[in-house]
Amino acid sequence: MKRFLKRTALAAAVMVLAAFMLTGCGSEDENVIKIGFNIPLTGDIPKVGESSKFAAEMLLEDINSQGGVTVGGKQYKLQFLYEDNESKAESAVNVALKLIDQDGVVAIIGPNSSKQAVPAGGTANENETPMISPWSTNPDTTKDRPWVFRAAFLDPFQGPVAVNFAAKTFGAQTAAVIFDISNDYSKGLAEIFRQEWEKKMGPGSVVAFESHGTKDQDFSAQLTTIIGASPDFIFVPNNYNQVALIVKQAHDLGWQGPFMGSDAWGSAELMQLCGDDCKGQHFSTHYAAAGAKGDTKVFIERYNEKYGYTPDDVAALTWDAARLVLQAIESLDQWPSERSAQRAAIKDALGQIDEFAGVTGTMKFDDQGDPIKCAVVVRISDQGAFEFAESVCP
Amino acid sequence: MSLLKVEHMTQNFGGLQAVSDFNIELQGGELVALIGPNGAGKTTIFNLVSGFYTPTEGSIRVNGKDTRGMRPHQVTALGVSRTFQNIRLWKDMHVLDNIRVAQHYRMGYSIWDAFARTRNYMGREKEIDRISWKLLEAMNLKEYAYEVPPNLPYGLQRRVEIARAMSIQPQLLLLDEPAAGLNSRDVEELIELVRWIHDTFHISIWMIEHQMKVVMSLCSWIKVIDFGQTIAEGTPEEIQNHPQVIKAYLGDDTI
Amino acid sequence: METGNKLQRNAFALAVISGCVLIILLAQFKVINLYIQSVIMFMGINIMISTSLNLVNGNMGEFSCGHAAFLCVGAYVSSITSVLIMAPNDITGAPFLPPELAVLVFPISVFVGGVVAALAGILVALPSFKTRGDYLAIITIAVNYMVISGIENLSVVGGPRGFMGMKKVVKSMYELADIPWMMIFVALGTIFCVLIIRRYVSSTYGKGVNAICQDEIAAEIMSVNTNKVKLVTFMLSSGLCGMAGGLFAHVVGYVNPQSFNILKSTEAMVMVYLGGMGSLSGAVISAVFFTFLLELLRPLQILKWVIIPFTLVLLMQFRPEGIMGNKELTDVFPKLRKYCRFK
Amino acid sequence: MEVLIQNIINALQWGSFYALIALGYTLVYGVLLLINFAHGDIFMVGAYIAFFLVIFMLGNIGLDPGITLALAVPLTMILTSGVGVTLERIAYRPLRRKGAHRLYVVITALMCGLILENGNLALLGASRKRFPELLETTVYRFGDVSVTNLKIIVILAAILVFFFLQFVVTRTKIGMAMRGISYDKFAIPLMGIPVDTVIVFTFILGSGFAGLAGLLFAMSYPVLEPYMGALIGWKAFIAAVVGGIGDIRGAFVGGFLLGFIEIGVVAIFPSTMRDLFAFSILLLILWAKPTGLFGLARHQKI
Repeated sequence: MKRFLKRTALAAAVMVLAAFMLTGCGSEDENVIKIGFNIPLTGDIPKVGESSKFAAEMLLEDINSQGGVTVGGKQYKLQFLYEDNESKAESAVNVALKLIDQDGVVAIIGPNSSKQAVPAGGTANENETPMISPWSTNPDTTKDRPWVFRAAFLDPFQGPVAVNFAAKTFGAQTAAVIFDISNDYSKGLAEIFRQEWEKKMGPGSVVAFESHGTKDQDFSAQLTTIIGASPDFIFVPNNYNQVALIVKQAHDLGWQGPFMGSDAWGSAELMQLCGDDCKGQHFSTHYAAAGAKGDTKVFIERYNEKYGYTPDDVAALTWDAARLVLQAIESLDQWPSERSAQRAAIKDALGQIDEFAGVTGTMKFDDQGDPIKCAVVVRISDQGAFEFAESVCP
Repeated sequence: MSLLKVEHMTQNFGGLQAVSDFNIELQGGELVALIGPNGAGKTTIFNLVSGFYTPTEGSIRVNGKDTRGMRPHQVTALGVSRTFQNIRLWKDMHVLDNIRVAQHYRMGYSIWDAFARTRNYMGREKEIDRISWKLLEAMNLKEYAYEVPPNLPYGLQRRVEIARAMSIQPQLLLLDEPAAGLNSRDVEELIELVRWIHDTFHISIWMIEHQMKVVMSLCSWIKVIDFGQTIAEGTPEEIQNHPQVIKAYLGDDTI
Repeated sequence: METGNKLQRNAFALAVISGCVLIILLAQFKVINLYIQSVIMFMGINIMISTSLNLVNGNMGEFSCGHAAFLCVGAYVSSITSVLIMAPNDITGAPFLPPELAVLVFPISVFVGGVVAALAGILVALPSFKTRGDYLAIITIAVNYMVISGIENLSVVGGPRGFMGMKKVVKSMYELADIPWMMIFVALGTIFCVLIIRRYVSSTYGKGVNAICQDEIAAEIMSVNTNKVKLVTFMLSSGLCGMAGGLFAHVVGYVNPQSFNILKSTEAMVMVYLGGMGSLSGAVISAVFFTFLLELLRPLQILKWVIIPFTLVLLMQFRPEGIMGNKELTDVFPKLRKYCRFK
Repeated sequence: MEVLIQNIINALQWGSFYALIALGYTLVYGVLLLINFAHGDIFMVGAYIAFFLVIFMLGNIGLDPGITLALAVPLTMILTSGVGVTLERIAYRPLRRKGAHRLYVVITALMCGLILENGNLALLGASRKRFPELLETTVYRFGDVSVTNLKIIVILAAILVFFFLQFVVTRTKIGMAMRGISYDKFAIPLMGIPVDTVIVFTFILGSGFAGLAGLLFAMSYPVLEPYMGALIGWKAFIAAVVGGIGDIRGAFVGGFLLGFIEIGVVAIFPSTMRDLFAFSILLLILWAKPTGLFGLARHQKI
């Protein structure tokens, strides 16, 4: 009996020890400001995570080479923590909790896609830590969550931009849509587009509304249906890798008409993957890389030099999201000593930003924490550059 | 009412008539043998009686109930148990569990009882345990209760399989070549065992067997089939001298 | 077999319960932070997933590759139930019941999720009467795809956008009393799941499952109603997995059909075979080990997903029957028999 | 009418890829009863090998695209079969020797697939690769029906590979040995047949044609990424089983059947419901024929 009690006690002790080992002990340095990145380095969209990380690392070098962030006359070193959320919802929650509770970051950048940003946003909001999702377009990410912000514009804004541009430029009466059913970004935008187009051109003017899965590589059946319905143009709110295949296959099936794309096209890889097929097409996005001026131009050139390719929209938006946090920190009169106070101060400062000049345009946040910013429509030139075509502001 | 009544049973596999117009009636308590050359359709008859196949024509009645449309476990629950030509024990379960599981049809409790460990469940499990141990003891298998079958010698595996079939508490026991693969000492023990079962439990035993020694020393009635047809039946003495049986076993052109 | 007094025989159960209580107390007094708590909760959920799949893939010897389908059904049904009843939403508007009742409604909604998942299990169970092995594996994969595709097309529950609002239900529990409710429910769910499975496989009823695995024809002839046992086992397995899904949805606070795709099923399979087919304690150990490994190696980023499979391949080379084989803890450490019985 | 014909051509092309990959599954399964879940990823590796070969030959040596293609086909097949054989040698064979349960070998295969996928991601980074154009795409138009020369090549390749494998398995000595092993692994070595050699040969065949499929796939859908083999691998496995796994004809017919079902569902029903309908159809097929179209139920003797 005694032996048994002893063993039970031993087992309990081992468990407690294991629990403490898990906790770890982060070294607390007064002069360091930690910002966490909750990004998908593995899983479905590793490229998105990589772009975010590259942009963040570039920013980190910039700031720390100048001695860090200055708040209230004192300089603090920056530290960025990159955690992989594997592109999974539950993993994103774990990462958010780890960053908040274990690493003690003052703000979180990411997750990028809504599938992870919605649950992680809930976690950040509950634990009162400011979070900016660079890329998520789902309204639920920021809805009723004072601690959560985003850097990208929402679908209800982008949809009409595409509708108006296509109606004007292509003189189109009818449209067809092909979208990714498993990708909430793509589906959301496709539905808003259909709604807006039919409002403008009358019911039935979206002649085909076809979907595919995220990992699909063959779209010939959908495109055959679309081409059979002979629309004036095809709206493709898809990720750039699918765009490359869709456009090529449509051409193979004899389609000659124009395509209209969305911001997910805006990757340097698009032209590398799509080649000649994509030249001359249009898409709405956050910024036009070709012919950019000022800070945007500097950003693009430096990124290009460092990593060997033009930054995509995720990189630019991550850059802006991180800089938003930094601007909020710098606008403080002094850096609070309590972590919860630091987080609260950042949140308040983010909400009060009047005008932020980012590489993706000037913006400020509305009540929900969504940005008010302009969209641009770019044309892919014959050299494969993204040329400015039109700018639409809310 | 007879225990087993098979009338005009016929089974076709595609074009092949494996069993044709087979009849048998058992009143209970007999020891009957079914013999015939390889491929004559003996095992098919057992598969039909135990409900594994449904006969193309004819009827099978167990205690007056037509078994057509019944699944094998339902036929077994009527009191028809069997063993297999090649031993089919559950290899990863120890002997005791092999015996226990075979009492599935009279568990007498539902899955909810099992989850909640109700009084009914505990009582029934105890009862199953008691019956199993009693049977193991009676069959001289008690010391092997926690062995898994592959660790036992072949003769003992046969014995376990018969014990498993007996745990159903059948009225009719079908033995499919029980002596196959046994050495002469094991065969002696088997004969002893079958006789003991027959005398103790007063059940009908119907066996397929090639070893004439087993058949002649145990059975009071023998049926002979060839190519699915019944060619002879009678007492051991009658069968031994039956010309058609000799022809079926030894062929036509014997001197 | 009856050795030792009653206390000693139940010592293992007591140790497990006191361990759970200890962890919950540690969480209550903030000794372990939210991240550790969340990892522990996912361990519990993974234990439920792996033990329930083990019932089909281990004990019954089938090869189900689409277990995440039931996780998905359970997660959605329980989320919808709890949100419709307890939280303001777009479909029914104001909540039916006052927030104080969340503590009662939440376990009920998890249970409802389990029941509906069990009904979904029939989809796999019925074909299993006629076919088995790799053909049944395909049917489970097909069911996995069908469930995901079906939910993606249901715009009422958000389609690919996912479904949320469960955090509100959870929050109203915390408002009632500030104790780690989710930890408690996950602990209860895990214990419930393991207990039910243990009781099932140790009964004569449940041993019929092993009989089917080893020789289905002999089982049928020896009076086991194989179809019924298969149906019950599939439903039990999918039902318990559905409950795990309900807990999962409320811990994460958001569900999305793509969270339950074939990769999730693969993870469940890995946990089962890592632990050893048919070993309940193996399934528990491997679920804990696997979850722990996933979190521990997170800083390695992409290399993690090279190292983990590599570790498992190596492990298979040295222990080709999984951690426990088909043995239980009590077989490996016979001394433990004094404290508990697994079979 | 044109839409119908167009969709039949689409389905033939898409089905060809399923068929090519399913043939690899079924070959290995037919011999070892092993579901080689790494097969989809071997296909992916094949595509990458083809990519690097082509880049090297076009860029570094400066060969003509036509010659490059002619050289790339055999080289890709050889190198990819090397990958398959390596997997068999270091991961599956030791397990087989130890007499592990076949499902543990399946899980090992699954893990090997993950290693290939993520190892590729770790080595080459997250950027997708574009496969250079080796063939000048010619679009032949008949009314509203369009066919490219590439599509015709793909379909022809699938059919040729099928006849080749059918010939090897049914008409040659080694094919007979392959079929023999699947019936009885214990008796075959006693007949003096070198089992390991036959198994290695099976992996060479299966992986080699996965490499060919990878090359053709990369030419038709020129975006390469580390996870490209995962989904198509699972679906090809489904195709192989629906056809009756272990049978060459089954894999071939199953592959095209799946292609036709997927394309047909999209063409007839709303495409958002594709997976729901396509998999329901497969479920019904397996319901009606529980061992697949060509699979023979192996009767258990009682």
